[in-house]
Amino acid sequence: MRQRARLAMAMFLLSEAVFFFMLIAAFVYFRAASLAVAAANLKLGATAVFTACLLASSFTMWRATVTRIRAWLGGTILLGGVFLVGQGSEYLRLFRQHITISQGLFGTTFFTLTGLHGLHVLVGIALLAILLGLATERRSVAVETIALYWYFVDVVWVAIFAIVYLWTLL
Amino acid sequence: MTTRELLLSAWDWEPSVVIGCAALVVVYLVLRGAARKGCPTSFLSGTLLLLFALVSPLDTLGDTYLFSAHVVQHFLLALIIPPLWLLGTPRSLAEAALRQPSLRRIEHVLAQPLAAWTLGVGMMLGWHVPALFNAALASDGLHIFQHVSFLITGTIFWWPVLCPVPERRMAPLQAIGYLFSACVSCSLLGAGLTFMPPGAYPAYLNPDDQLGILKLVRNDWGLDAKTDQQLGGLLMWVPGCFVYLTGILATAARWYGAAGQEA
Amino acid sequence: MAPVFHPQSPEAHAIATIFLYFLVLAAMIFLVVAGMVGYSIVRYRARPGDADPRPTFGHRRIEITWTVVPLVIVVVIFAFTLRTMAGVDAPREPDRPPDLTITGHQWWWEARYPNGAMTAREIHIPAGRRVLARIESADVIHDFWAPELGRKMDAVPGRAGYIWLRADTPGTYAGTCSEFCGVQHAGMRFGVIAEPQADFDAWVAQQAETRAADPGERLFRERKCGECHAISAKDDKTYTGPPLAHIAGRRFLGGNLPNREGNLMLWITSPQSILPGNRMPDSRLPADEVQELTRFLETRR
Amino acid sequence: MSPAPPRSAIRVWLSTIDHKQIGILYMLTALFFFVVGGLEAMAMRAQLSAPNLKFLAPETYDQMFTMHGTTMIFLVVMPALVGFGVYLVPLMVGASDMAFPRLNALGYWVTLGGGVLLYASFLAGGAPDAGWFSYAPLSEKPFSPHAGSDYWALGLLLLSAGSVIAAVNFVVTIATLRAPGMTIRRLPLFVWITLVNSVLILAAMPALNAALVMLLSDRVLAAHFFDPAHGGSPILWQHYFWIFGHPEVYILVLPAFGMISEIIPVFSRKPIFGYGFVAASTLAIAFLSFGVWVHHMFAVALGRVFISVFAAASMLIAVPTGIKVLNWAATLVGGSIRFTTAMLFAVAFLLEFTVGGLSGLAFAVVPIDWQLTDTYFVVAHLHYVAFGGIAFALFAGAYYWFPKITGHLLNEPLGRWNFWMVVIGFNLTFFVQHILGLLGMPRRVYTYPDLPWWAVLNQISTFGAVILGLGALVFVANLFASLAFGARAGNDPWDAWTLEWAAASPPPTDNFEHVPPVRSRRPLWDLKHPEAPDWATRGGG
Repeated sequence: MRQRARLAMAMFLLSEAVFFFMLIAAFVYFRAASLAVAAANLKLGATAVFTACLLASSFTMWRATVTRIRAWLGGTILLGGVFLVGQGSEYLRLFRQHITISQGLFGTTFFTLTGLHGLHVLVGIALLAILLGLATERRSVAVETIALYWYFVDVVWVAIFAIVYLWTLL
Repeated sequence: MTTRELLLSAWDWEPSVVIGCAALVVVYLVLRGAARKGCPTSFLSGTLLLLFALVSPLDTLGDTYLFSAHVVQHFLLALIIPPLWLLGTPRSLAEAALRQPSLRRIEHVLAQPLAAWTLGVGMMLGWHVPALFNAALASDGLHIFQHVSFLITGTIFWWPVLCPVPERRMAPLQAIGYLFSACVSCSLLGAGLTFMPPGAYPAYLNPDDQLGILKLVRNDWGLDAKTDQQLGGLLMWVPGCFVYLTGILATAARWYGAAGQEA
Repeated sequence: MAPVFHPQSPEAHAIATIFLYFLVLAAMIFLVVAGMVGYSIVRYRARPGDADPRPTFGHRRIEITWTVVPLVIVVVIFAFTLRTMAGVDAPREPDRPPDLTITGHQWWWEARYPNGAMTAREIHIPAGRRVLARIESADVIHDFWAPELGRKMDAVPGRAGYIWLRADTPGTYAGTCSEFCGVQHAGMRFGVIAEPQADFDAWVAQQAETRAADPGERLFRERKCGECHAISAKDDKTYTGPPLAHIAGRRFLGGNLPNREGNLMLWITSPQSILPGNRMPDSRLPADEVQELTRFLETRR
Repeated sequence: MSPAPPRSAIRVWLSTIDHKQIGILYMLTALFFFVVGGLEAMAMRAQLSAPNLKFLAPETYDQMFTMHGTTMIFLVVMPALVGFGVYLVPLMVGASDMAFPRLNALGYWVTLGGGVLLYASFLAGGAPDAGWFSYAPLSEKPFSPHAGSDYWALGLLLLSAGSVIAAVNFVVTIATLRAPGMTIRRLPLFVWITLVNSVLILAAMPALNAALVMLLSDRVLAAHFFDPAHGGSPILWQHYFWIFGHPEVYILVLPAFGMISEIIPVFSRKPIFGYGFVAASTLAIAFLSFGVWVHHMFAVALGRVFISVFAAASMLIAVPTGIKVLNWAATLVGGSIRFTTAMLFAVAFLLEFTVGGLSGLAFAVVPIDWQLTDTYFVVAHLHYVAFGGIAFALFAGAYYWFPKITGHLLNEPLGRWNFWMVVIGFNLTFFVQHILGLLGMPRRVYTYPDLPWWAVLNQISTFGAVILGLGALVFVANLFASLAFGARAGNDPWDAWTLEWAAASPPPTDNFEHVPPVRSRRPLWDLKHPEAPDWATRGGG
């Protein structure tokens, strides 16, 4: 069963990976037109901190598959939540500067890409919360499978962070 | 200069290259002498292609005028010549080489699929990072190093798939995954270059027109800077993929073919 | 004779030729497959009492043959393709200004010439000479296609395309929009009118002239016809509807409606019954005003 | 365990997680939408039966062709192929069910939900009318203000999710639930192709999802992905749609190839010729299908160099496809061919698909594409692939596996009527459309002027469509008549070789009492011919 669940999740993540690849490609496609706005308005430092939180959550997720599932799951949810709060604050700041999804190509590509990623984080948190409610058995198949999803979401964020944020420095 | 004159005149018989190739052939023939195995045509055509890649107008064009010509050169060095060499190496020769403890240890490390893949694909991606690529264009020494590294990492990359000792090759399904992932990486690079705005490699925007063929290239061949970069990306993408695909299909066919005999 | 096989320019001729070769080749390939299948179903039809034939599992040499032969065929086709492409296609970024600009609108074609002349639906070119046409769109994607004259070209908003337009002999060559563009896609037909150089020059010059003032123009403005239509030549604005400065000289009105006695009045009264869904509403003007507008427009020659 | 209380049939079907019942649900859904999509086609053919007709209003006609294309692709062929797969794959690999039975049911209900959402658009102010590939900016808010296109995008998102769910399940089932001895190299070709196809679905569908999400952002949130007025790019939509769209063509046709690869050998009484090459060419097709999408965009000014590379790739993909056709034809040679209705359809498939394949190759020859793209020549081409290819294979599959699914044979005399009416009607309808394309008739026009030959050719096409429609009705009638009155089939009516024929007809809930030993690609042949089993000769695998 474990093997089947992992294979199924891997296949699902393959299709998710293509999905995010296409969205990132769209961002890059319009990069020339959106770079100026991006460079002027994105906050690299704060986002780097929230990125670190998300990456740390991969570590706590991994710990949860090994030991003390409740505590580590709780930590993961917390860190994921912090990341979402961070993203929310970034959005709010941009909205105040009148940068929205309908204001120019930067808004269009940025909010679609990061919004869909945020949605995936939110779904991940919901799944983890369900696990937390059910968690009795350590190392259950469900925890390991959802952990795969969580790692994937983090890796996608690393790609997004590199392309959307870090690339503005070049 | 017309296309014809260019093709006839722009050969650069750099002695070190010619002597190197000749030496390769001699060494090969001597070592092979007793073995009588391994396909000499494929080794020799590989070496001939190497000579062609380094002395023909392709080299001249790639050095100064056309990014796409440079891509073709790299394509030959990393994806065509090494497999031909490996196919041409007799089994006994490889076995003899692997009996040397030092070579054996090196092979043990480098022929790990992960290591070979990282080296082969990493080199392909790494050298096309604009900073490195432009640096190689500017310095002759670096440029030679670039070409040699393509040859060596190309050979390392193809070793686990085409090793002259078939028992040391990867399992077929594994090999298919190995080639497929390499293909995807090269395709992404190629697609990126195709859709990127021109100027990733600024030296090709306004080449130093020493041969006086810029007009020929730009007007008669229709390769302006934008089209040139696009063509380079496309060549890496589609024909590049085709080489990997051929590898995949050959592996799959051998796998199905072996099925009959093993039962 | 099908327009595709009735080429009237060297470009269209080259395409027709490669297509003909391709048809012959395709027919031969089809005959090989059909021959194998046909022979088998006659020769190897099961007869009562037949036992199962001895199993055969394949044949390596045959497989390699029918991998390599198609590969060779494909390479040959590709070489011919490249050659024909180079012969019929205009450069993507030509180094000279276009001889005319053709713009697709929902649902009519506009042509503008360097001297300021503009027209709709009927595109005039000099016969026997290659002109460079720039193809654009004002709204959605259209496609400019006159099959007897050569390749089609998508009109994509924000991205111009260039084609060679040429007709060897004077005449009218039918064309149509070939990319679905909304309700009246079907009504988006046009004609390319090739004329001897002198006639063409005269036409272009005449189209750029401004007609004498006429009291009818006041009604035209009052009824807001001018919000969608240009009434004077050399008007750079983008309009929803076709220019009317020389409407009386056109052979066709909307869609395929010939510009004959009474049809202009019919069009002004109820365009929706002719091309349902097109951008011009039925006017609901009193009869005398329709008559006055028609009279006025018929002076715009 | 106490006996479960009897449940009504409806509740059994609504709550089923049995792969056979879910497969049947998929197939019935496909059949229903086949009738709906067929009626839409009939409405269009009626409107086109004479020049300048006013049977359908232009906007209604646009809705008809949009819904016809979307329905036939996403609600007929996809569910039918998934249905056959869900039904047959576990049986063919000797398993008792799919790897995830509940996920399997979810996949079906999501698919059905997508269909319902798509058709709900009729109630919500009008069906989508921008064509099945919905080119921006025509599909954007300013040019398609009503909600039809939103329903289209949302419905397609659901349908795509359903396909991804099914694909995940197929991969895991085939990877982990094979009977002992059933190595990857001994998979029946239908299963092997389903495996490759599932990976293709997983890689291609997300491109559509991304494009749809971007279109919805544009339409609902006023983003600018495809809006040229604000710097967006209509070409981006075309790239994204066809990066999905061309692999999709192969997603639709590959399972049909799989069915043909099962049916032709059984009725030729010979194993498939060149198993390895048929299997490997599937990989090649799957692989190349991602490098050919630009041939849908040759009429856009993309630059000659760019276009010619994709032309080369598009031509190359003809090679593995040709290998398949030749191997099927070679399977016939030297056989002992039994012309059941299933085999008739399979042989007709070979010829019709070859026509469709060759006319497709024409579009890789760029100058020909520059003349003929977006004309009726394309309509003819795609129907030779979609109907002459895929639908003929589905008919063949239905006649071949109906006995397994229901325990009854389909009526053969009715089958002959079905076959000949469909073949004649199909060729009448679509062959003349090649000529209409050459005459300059663009596709997607609600009416046409009275030009020489246009009227008569369109009349022939409409006449053929009527015969085709009646032939399809014969099929539907045959299904229900044979279900009620058909002859008993027995477990193995065709003397076939793959595992599903070792189960009872219809198979019990757990499929097999015991799975026969698998020592070659044709386990039942080995069982029936102990004197010359495949594993003793070359056909081992």
